[in-house]
Amino acid sequence: MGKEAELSTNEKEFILASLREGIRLDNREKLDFRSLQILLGPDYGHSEVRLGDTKVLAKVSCEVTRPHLDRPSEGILILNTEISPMAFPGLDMGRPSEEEIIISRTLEKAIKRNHAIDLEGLCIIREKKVWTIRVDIHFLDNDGNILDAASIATISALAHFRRPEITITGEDTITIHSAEQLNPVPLVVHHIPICVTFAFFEISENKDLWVVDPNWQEEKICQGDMTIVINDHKEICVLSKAGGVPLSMETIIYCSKIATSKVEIIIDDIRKALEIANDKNSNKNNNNSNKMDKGKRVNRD
Amino acid sequence: MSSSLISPSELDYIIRGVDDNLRADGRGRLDYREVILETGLIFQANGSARCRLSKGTDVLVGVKVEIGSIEIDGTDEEVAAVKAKRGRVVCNVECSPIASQQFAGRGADDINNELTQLVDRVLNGPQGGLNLEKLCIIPGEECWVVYIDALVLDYGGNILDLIFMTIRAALYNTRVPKTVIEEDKEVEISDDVEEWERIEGWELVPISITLNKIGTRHIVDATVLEELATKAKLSVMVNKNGKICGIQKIGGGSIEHGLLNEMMQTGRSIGQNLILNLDKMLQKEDEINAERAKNDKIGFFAAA
Amino acid sequence: MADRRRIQGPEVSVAPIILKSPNKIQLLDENLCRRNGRNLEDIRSIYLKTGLISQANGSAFIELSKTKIVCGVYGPRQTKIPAFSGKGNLNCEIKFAPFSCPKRRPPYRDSQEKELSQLIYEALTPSIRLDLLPKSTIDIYITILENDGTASCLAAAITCASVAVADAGIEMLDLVPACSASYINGQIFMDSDLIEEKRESGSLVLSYMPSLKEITHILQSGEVELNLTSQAIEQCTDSCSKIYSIMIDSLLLPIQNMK
Amino acid sequence: MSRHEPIGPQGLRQDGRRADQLRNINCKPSVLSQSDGSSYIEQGYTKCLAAVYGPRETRQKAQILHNKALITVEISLAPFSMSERKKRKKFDKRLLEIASAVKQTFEPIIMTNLFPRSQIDIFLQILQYDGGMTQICINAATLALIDAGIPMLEYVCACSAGIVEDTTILDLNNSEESLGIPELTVALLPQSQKVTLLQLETRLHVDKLESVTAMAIKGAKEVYKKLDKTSRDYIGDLLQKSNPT
Amino acid sequence: MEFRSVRTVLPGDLVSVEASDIILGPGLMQNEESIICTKAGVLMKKENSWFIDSDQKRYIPATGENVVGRIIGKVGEVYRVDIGSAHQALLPFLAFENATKKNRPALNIGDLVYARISLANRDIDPEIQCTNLDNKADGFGELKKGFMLKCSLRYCRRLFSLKTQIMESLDKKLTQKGIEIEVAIGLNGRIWFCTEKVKHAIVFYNALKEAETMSDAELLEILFSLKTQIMESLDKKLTQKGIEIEVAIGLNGRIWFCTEKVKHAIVFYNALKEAETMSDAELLEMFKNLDRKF
Repeated sequence: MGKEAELSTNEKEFILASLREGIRLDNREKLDFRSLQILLGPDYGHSEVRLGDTKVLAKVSCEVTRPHLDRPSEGILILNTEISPMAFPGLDMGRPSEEEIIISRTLEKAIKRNHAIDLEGLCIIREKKVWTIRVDIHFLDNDGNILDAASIATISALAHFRRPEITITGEDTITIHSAEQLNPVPLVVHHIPICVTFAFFEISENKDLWVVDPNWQEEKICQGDMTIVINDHKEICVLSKAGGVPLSMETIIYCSKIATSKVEIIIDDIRKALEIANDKNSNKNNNNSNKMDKGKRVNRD
Repeated sequence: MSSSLISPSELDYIIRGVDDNLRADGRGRLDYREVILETGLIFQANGSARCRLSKGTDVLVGVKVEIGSIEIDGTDEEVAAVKAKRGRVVCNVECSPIASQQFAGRGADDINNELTQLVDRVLNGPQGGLNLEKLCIIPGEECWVVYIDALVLDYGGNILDLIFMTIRAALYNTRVPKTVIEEDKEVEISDDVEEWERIEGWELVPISITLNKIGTRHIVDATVLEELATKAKLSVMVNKNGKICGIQKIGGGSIEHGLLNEMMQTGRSIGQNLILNLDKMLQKEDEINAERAKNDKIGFFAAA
Repeated sequence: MADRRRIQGPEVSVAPIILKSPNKIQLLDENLCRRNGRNLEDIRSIYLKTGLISQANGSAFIELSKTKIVCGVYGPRQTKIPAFSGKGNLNCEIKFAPFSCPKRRPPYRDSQEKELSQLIYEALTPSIRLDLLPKSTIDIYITILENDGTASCLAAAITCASVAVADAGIEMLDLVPACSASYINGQIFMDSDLIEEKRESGSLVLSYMPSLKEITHILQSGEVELNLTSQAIEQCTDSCSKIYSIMIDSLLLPIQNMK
Repeated sequence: MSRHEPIGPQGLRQDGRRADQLRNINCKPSVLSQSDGSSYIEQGYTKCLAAVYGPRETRQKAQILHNKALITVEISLAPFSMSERKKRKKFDKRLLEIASAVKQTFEPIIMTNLFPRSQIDIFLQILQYDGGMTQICINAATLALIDAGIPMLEYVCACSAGIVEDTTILDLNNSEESLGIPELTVALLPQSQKVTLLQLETRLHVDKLESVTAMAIKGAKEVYKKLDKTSRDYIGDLLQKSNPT
Repeated sequence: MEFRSVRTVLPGDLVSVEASDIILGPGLMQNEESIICTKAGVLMKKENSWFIDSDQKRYIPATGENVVGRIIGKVGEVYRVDIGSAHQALLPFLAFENATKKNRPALNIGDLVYARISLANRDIDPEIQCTNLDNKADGFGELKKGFMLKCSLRYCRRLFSLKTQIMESLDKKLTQKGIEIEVAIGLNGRIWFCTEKVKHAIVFYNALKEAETMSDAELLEILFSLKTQIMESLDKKLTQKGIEIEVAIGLNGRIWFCTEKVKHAIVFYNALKEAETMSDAELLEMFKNLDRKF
């Protein structure tokens, strides 16, 4: 980070003073999320999430590939996080920054390691053909807490995505049907993991100072953060408090409860957005259903 | 880097000391530091060894044998025919930043590459000693690949010599599992832990003796400070039979013709003696290991 | 990490297998004469010319039948981040052209090239008066256009680079000719080519400053008796003296032309 | 690959430990010659060396912090440390993530404000790996920092715990880790009883968080006892040698 | 005479000028006979002076402009200050009022200063000083506490030119209410302000932030945003008397209000009407005394 992006002493002290009085710059309470907007579509698997001024876009695509040798009957899920100087001014383009590693590792752990998406169902022909689902996550604007926004964008894009239907025609040949021919198939989503990030400031004996969903100024001055990933079954998928201010166990447990209730609200928002998007698509599909095209024949070894 | 500098007075002290055959730690010009050798420390590896020079350099080597395919070079029929019947050795030397702060970040890249290439050249050529043909499983298709990874854990001068000594000990310690070739050319590795063999030819693996030209004389087994005072370094690789298995000048500086011959002679005689000593230590290690196996083996660093 | 800026060749390239009956190559005929008519102790004829690269401060080109090497020297220039030391820096970079070997070489520097760069650096530093050039850097870039035996290539590269440094007018103690030899069946083959190199049991590369009688670099591999090594060293120093006169001629030529 | 039951009928784990038993810990401070502080620690078959350099001049000018010391952490994995030989890239994401966690764990503990414009480097070398990467890195770094005499507010001790069929188990080894059971790593400040690091990577119901953490904290306290004794003995020896009574 | 806007221009647009003796400001370039725009923005004109007012965010230093800077380093006898321009500005230790070799200013890295650009040249690092031309502090110097808003340069310029009109009256009004607000507008896109209570500063911060994208009615705008505070104090007094009043001020020239008793509403209505022609000070005075009227 360049020196330009740093905050002055005045700003740091002001923000701390206001937090001590329980006020945040954007008039939020300490447990408030910023306004969340999830825009899905018009294409399958296209999701744009706005959390206040933080904007993240996720786009899902798929193709038929060979499976990994060690997992011949599983599809492949690739999460690709694109960090660009667009949202991170002063980014060192050489090696991956610490920030980028944390974001991509947390998403990998939340979604891949915890099997949020069913991969076995993506196998077409064992050892030969599987679906590779690729999620490209672009960070458009960073006003803090880009990780939570990214997790919402990724999982909602995956839940919205539909892959083309296929039929196996021979030993090694398959036909991929276009959307007009056969309705595309949604992915099987086992659970919906959502990140909730807390930022901790000074922690003293009598008063803990911390907030949910920090904006970039709060992120800059916080003394430590903690990300809890919880899914719709109230399971903690990832908990990551990598150093920073030491906390008492009670605080951590309390935070996990807060996170659970936040996740419920966010998942409701995602479900609503999915409903709206699906309604639109079903209208579109009705119009198209009369057209019948010949499916594309794919012939690969 | 401030650590790579030596003051003129230190330099003068060392040069005069070498002239008088008396070095800072009390050794003569051609005295080696005490070598402490341990084997069989890493259970994930097929063979391992650790060598230390008292209060100085510390090298850990792990050897892993894995089944790989034989690489065929199609340009020269005659050469390809020989290579098709051989296993492979892959060497890698890494200087850990633990050993010295100059190895932090990318600081070790150059020295890692230099040492890796040197070790690889010596062990992969005909002078390497190992019987590579014995490592072949199915000619032209599959063979054992011997991965030798050396890790420099502490830096007190004279790393190269110690790396070779440790590699030799680790190869001695290496157990290659027995294989059975089934009808469909599937290679089956024996499950029985007791069914193993040593790599043939380990005793002919050369070691290196590095001679440092300081002033007009030369010394062996230099410390960090002495290395900084060195004008030119000559490493002579010697095997048990007293054959020269490689010579390489390292670093800047030049060597007079007459001195070169003298240095080669010294290198050879010191090397042969050292190998004899090392072989004795290896035999002793076997006994110690057998003893240790009865008890629960505890950490090598903690015990040291 | 692959280099994205250029169009990549295939990741693995395999030389075509030439369908030819594996006839055994005879390295020596009954008169102890080698395939190309040389005797055991003969080196190949050398073509050496300076000043081919107009933009470089000094340059040289060397050709030993199939082996062809160009070298450019730039500097002395100011060192960008000078570490404290009273001496100048020497920066050597050697690169095999992608088409120089039987197998295609990747366009980025591999570990062998890095090591050769290091060896050339070690061979040349004793000859250059770096103590006169504090806070400065000399860059030596060597490109091997055609490789006919790696050991002889290394020797030729050292010779070529030394002439190029002299051509750049940088102060030196002496020129550094270098020569290689192969040990095949207990015999010493001077200046061996690729086919001989593939059959060798060991090799020696020696660089030598003839006026000072000092060896600037030595690299031997293979299992060899000590006295055979000593003999090879003698032969190499002799050959180096021959190469030395060729180097001097190549440097004198442009000066004589000036007159 | 056959999957054995993680806990046998007698309530013993595959390696013969009880559910709440740590692996054997052996450790020793001051094992290397070149560094300002170093340590060696092994927990079961996981072995780690740590070296600390500093506080010293910051190497890159752009990184200088004007009011405190910069801490860097680098973890390397020996090529033969895992059952499969793999040459890891220097910038492996997993290692970088752990390095970042170790760094942030020590940032509030080390009194960095005493050394403005300087740098403290922590290097960790895993010689052999059998589970528990984060915890061993933290424990090794603590010992090495103490050996280097760097002022710290407190010790940090780390331990992991997992849950298998409703039984919480302590200090998982590699074969237990590969079962995919929830594993939680805690770094504890034993004096103030606060947690600086808490990491969980696999699904665990919210209600169970407390019990698993409690187990990990219990383990961390035992680790503390061991580390504390080792360094007290070591320092005691040193002092006795220099002040013979 | 004020600058007035002529039209919106884009880079490459030609400007036709009749007069021969003209002054070209930022964004305009002479190319032989014609004048070319090099920035997108609004072409502004005053007599023979022309420039383009653009919505730039990166500051380009110009001599005499006031800036808010952040200290990022000390080198020798100068501070290095980040003023948002391409290069760091230099602030000599002696460029403060009453500063001598022995009496140095005590600024730390991260502190904010309000300063004037004393030297701006594209080939030299800009220099700033914390005194006016008469070597007096005149409001320049270290900015203690407070908070800073980063906004576009144009917005800063607008606020700066309206400073005398709004800010001062604002200042007065709030002072009467017991709220003191200090404001420093830097032309480099930074506005610093400080109030005693954090809460008030946040109200001001958000009001300023919102007003950035609005039209020239910012005066009303800022008044509007401060409504909360005004209403708050009104509320307090009236509530004590058991009178509740709800007011909604529309920017379209309409004010809605509601009280429990009609009588009170009428009093309020008349008071407001009377106050329309009053000065700001009187207005506030009136509000203050409103309770008495009830």
